[in-house]
Amino acid sequence: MSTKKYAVAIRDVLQQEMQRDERVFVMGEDIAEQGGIFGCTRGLMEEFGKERVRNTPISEAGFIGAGVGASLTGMRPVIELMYMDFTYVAMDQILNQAAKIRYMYGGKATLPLVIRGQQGIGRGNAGTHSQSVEAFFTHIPGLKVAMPATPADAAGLLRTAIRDNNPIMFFEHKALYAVSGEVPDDPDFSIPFGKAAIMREGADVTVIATSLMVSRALEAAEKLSGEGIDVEVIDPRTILPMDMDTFVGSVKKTGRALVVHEAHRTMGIGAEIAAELTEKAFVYLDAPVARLGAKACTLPFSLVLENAVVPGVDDIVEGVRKICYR
Amino acid sequence: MSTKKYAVAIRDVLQQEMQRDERVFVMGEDIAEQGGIFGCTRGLMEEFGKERVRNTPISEAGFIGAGVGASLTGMRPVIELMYMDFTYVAMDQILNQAAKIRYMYGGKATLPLVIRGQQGIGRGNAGTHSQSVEAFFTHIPGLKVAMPATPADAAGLLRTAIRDNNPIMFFEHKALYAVSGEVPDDPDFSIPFGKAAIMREGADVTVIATSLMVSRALEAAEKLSGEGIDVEVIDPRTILPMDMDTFVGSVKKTGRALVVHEAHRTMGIGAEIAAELTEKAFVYLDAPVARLGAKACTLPFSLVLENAVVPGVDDIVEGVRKICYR
Amino acid sequence: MDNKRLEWIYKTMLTIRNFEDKALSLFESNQLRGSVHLCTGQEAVAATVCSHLRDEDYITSTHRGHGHCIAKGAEPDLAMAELMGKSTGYCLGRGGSMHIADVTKGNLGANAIVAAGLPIASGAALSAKLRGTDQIAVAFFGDGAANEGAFHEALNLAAVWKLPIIFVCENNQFGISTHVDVSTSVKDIAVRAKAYDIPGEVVDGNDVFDIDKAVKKAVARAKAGKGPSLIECKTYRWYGHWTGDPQVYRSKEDVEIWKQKCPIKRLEEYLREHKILTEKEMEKMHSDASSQIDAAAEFALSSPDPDPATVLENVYFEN
Amino acid sequence: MDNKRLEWIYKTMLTIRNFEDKALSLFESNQLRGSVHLCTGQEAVAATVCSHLRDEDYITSTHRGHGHCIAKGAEPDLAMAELMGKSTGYCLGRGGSMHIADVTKGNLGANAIVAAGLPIASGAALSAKLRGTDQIAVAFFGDGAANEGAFHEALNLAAVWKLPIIFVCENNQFGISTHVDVSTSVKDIAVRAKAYDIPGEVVDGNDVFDIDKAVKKAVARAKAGKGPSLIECKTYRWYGHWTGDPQVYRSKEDVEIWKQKCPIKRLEEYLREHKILTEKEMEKMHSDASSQIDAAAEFALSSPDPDPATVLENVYFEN
Ligand SMILES: Cc1ncc(C[n+]2csc(CCOP(=O)(O)OP(=O)(O)O)c2C)c(N)n1
Ligand SMILES: Cc1ncc(C[n+]2csc(CCOP(=O)(O)OP(=O)(O)O)c2C)c(N)n1
Ligand SMILES: [Mg+2]
Ligand SMILES: [Mg+2]
Repeated sequence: MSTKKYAVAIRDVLQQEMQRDERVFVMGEDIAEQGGIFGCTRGLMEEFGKERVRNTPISEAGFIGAGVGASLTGMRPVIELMYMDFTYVAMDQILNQAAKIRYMYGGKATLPLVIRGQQGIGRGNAGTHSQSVEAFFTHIPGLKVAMPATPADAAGLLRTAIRDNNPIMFFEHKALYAVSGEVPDDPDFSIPFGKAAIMREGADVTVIATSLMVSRALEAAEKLSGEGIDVEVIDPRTILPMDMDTFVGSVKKTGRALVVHEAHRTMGIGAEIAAELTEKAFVYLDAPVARLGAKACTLPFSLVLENAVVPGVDDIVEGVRKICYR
Repeated sequence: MSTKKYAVAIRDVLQQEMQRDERVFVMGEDIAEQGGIFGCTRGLMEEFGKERVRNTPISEAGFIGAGVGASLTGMRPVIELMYMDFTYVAMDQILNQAAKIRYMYGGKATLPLVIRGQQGIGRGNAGTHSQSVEAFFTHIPGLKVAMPATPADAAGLLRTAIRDNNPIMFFEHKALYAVSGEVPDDPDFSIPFGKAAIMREGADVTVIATSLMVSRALEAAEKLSGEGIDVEVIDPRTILPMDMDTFVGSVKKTGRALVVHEAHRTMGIGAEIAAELTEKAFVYLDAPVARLGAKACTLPFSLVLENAVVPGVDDIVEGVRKICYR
Repeated sequence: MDNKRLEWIYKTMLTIRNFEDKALSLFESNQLRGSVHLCTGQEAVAATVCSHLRDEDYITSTHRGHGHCIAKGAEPDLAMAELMGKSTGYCLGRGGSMHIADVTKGNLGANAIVAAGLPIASGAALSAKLRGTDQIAVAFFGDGAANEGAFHEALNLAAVWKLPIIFVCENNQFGISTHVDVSTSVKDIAVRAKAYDIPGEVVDGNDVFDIDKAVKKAVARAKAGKGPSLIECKTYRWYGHWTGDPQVYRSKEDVEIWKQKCPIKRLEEYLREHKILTEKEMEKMHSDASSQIDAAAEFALSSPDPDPATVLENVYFEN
Repeated sequence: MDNKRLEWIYKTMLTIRNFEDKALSLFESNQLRGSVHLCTGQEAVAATVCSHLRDEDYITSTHRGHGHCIAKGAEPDLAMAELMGKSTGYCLGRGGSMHIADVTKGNLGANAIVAAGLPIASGAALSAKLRGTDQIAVAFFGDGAANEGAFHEALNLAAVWKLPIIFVCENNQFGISTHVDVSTSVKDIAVRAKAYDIPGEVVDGNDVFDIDKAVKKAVARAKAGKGPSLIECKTYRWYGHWTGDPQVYRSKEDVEIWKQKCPIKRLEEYLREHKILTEKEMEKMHSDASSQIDAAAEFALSSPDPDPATVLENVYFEN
């Protein structure tokens, strides 16, 4: 075990996987000399050179498309998007090409590709640089979607992603980069996709939270334990595949569930979880599955406003109380 | 009243609104001489000329962006996208620009803009030309989203869209263009956004269906009435705003609901409807709200397969029986 | 050009011509459906360009892709079966006409999204460069595609990274109904090469020799590590944008003029004149191509539809 | 150039310079936060270009937009308040530095998405054309933006439709840490004009007169209905990409060389030499600009944060 920051955990896995497999290469904006504007590729250019640690022009559709082509022909590209919001300028290459090619070619093409980058609030970057856009990539079949909430998960899930033979969207969080945690040193340490993590056991309510919201949910759980509400906190870790079994198992015990994410509540992944969980665990539910997510407005620049838009610890506390009818 | 096809209903409203308001103009690929590949702009170039009925290069991000700019500066563009699947190459202009500008500018900009076009199955157009992509546009705040299922709704909702001062995504369906129906002749005939249509009253189960699925739901309802199951069929008509009140009212009566759409089931608009309806009508529900949507694979070219992917009448019948525990 | 390659080009063009004619007649007799975009009249481009490629070289193609696919080694029977959405087709009936691919033969796929293949081809060229092979990539695209952002991004990437790739524009003067003059700000799309500091050349897309000369240079440049080239082939499609296009945007006379410029006839004249093939040999090749395509149609027609029970297969690679 | 315009340009540059310096010092003293991209060193472009525009003409700007906004008539106090996310800012604190807009003054907005403003500006020019006015539009963008698909699509649209628009590229040699040589396949971005058959010109972006000459031509061309022009202004940003950039990608010496080419100093020399302004007048203008910006900072600092209760306002126009 080593204690390291989330950003460093990512960097280290990139380095190890590049050492292990020369088909792995990274490209993206400002990832070479600069080491990525969040430092996730720091030192890699020095070790692997500018061919394998490749600065790109500001041409997201171009270089994601190039990733698709490189992947189809034997390479294993790992692409950094500076902000995952920029997927919008490359959506066709992600949703129509990367996600669909294997299926449309009758299973005769293999497309190992990771698109990784950060998203979310925390820096008051305003409407086009603070979004949480993961939900888009779960609607069109063919991608897998990971959302690590801890340094260890970042490392373990990223290794799985790089070794997977499918196109993967890997959502880091800007506000988590500086968070430290224990990460196993084993250079094969990996975490399978589709296995949720029970972050805290509890008997009364299930809170399913993703990414930055995991720590807020844990904090809320502490507060609620003071009120005699025993909260179970679950982090799905990957939202496609989704570990519905673990959610159902928890709800069979608690009878109540709240889903919390930073993306907009409307049509966020909470909608899918709530709908599916209700269908699978209807008879066990003592209250409807509730959802918290960003309010229905663009993420504002002002931090005062940004904080008002995204669920905070108190909102989670309130949300749990509500489904406990307290 | 006149009997006309869905495509003609759209064409006629475009014509009338262009006559009424010279700020309205249309642009898109092959909409001039060709009149649009589905005929929705037929004859307009002859009447209004090539400036106001403008063929564009194949540059969707470019001309949708141009629509944003024209709209901000006093025009009321109506843009045809040949296939709504092509939103993927213009997502940034739609989700980051059109949807957000008013909010990001502190309410000091107004953006009347309609992006309309067809989507869906029926022609076996394969993975990138048969999708139903409406859900994407409900997650990011700032747009309104319409999905007319009949010629009258196409006319009434399109008029509302063109006269609205907000950016609007208008989803037609390729398989509906040739369907005929009665359309009021009143050149001001319009249908407000956010008001669902109860297409068939029923006491036992609520089926909420969109676009092409409305007629399938009605057919299923007929079949089920033979089994003594009395189905209420509701068409939301716009999915943003969403007329949740009508759904809740119906479920208070029936105690059961099934949502049917052609988009993929996972993260389709059914997830939002199911989650929200459950939260609002939990105590009235005798069964979990169920969902039907396209299976989790790319839309295949083969019509045999295409039909296997998207809900058919029998699937709806089966889905209704299931939530009636029969 | 040596005679062997010339014969290969001729044979390939005949195969494409027959394939397209058969697809049209099957469409007209309701035995085939879908958005079928025929490249009849444009055969010289696919055949001549691909005569320079080996199996290990890559192409990306377009919605109008049958010619490219055949020239890059596709079996007509598997291709025709795919057009019919049969389980025996290249994509098991999942892709249809617009997604025929055979990665083992370097065909990275037709593509139903205009210009989407260009960045993908650049990526294949990048892959070759990273792996240190002498493979090259070719991106085929239409005049209409040259106005998409993906065109620009792919060409800049390829140029700045000096990738071994050739961008081949088939300028058939129309994107559906829209004439290139209405959509495109330059008379010659090849001029756009200047925006990337790469060679750009206009060639007669119905003349095998003219195309050949330009491609030869571009291949040499790619293999020498000097980067991409842009070749614009002026040509024309004989039929509508797709089967069933009313063609309100052009006159029968224009089509007739271009039919006179048939690339196959032109090559035949040369072969005849230079006594490379006898009349009889040419006739034989015609009838061989025709029988091959008849057999392909037979194969496709007699193939089963895919089994709906398999529809969820191949969404993911199972690790 | 007449003296009045020259004075306006000078004054505008001083305002911009002071605005940026103030923003930096407020940032450094933790009184202002966010992704703040300063245009110090590049002031000549915004000021000279906008000296040709009236309120009814349009601009679109970028993430590095303070200069454009001020030159297009933004009040420094409302702009500074927006940088601080205050309720009195242009966007009521919703947009921040990267979204300052004032549609009433023809400023269609800074834009945090690289190159996204170019199609929007083309649309404004189309709007002017459709409404039959003599308004023109200017799209400002950086060297990095010239590799985005949106650049290509916007320029082609504008050219083929002969829209009254000027594309003004501020080539400050870097997109964040990436030098233009690494990202861009041409030495001069102005060369890309050839890809649209429009005039493209390279000018010294630190020389008011050089910029002025090119813009004058471009404005005349736009108003004559002849379509767009592309002007590339070679310049340099003195500070990091954003406040807090470690600038590992360039040397202090390079920055020093460019500081010697300060556009304001250069204009001052001219004004002095040609006795257009006295030393005293210039000093006065300096101190006026400085006080104006001090007052703007005061205004911003003393303005209230937005009220969270209003956060859901203005998502939609209420019909
Ligand atoms: C992104 C995108 N926009 C539009 C279309 C619809 N479309 C299909 S083919 C075509 C015309 C393409 O013209 P060109 O590139 O010249 O190829 P050609 O058909 O002439 O071979 C269009 C507009 C599409 N498939 N993808
Ligand atoms: C679509 C998109 N990609 C990437 C970014 C991140 N980004 C912001 S500014 C910038 C550099 C822009 O360079 P340039 O256009 O030269 O402008 P400059 O900063 O030099 O003024 C980048 C990559 C973005 N905001 N939008
Ligand atoms: Mg064409
Ligand atoms: Mg720059």
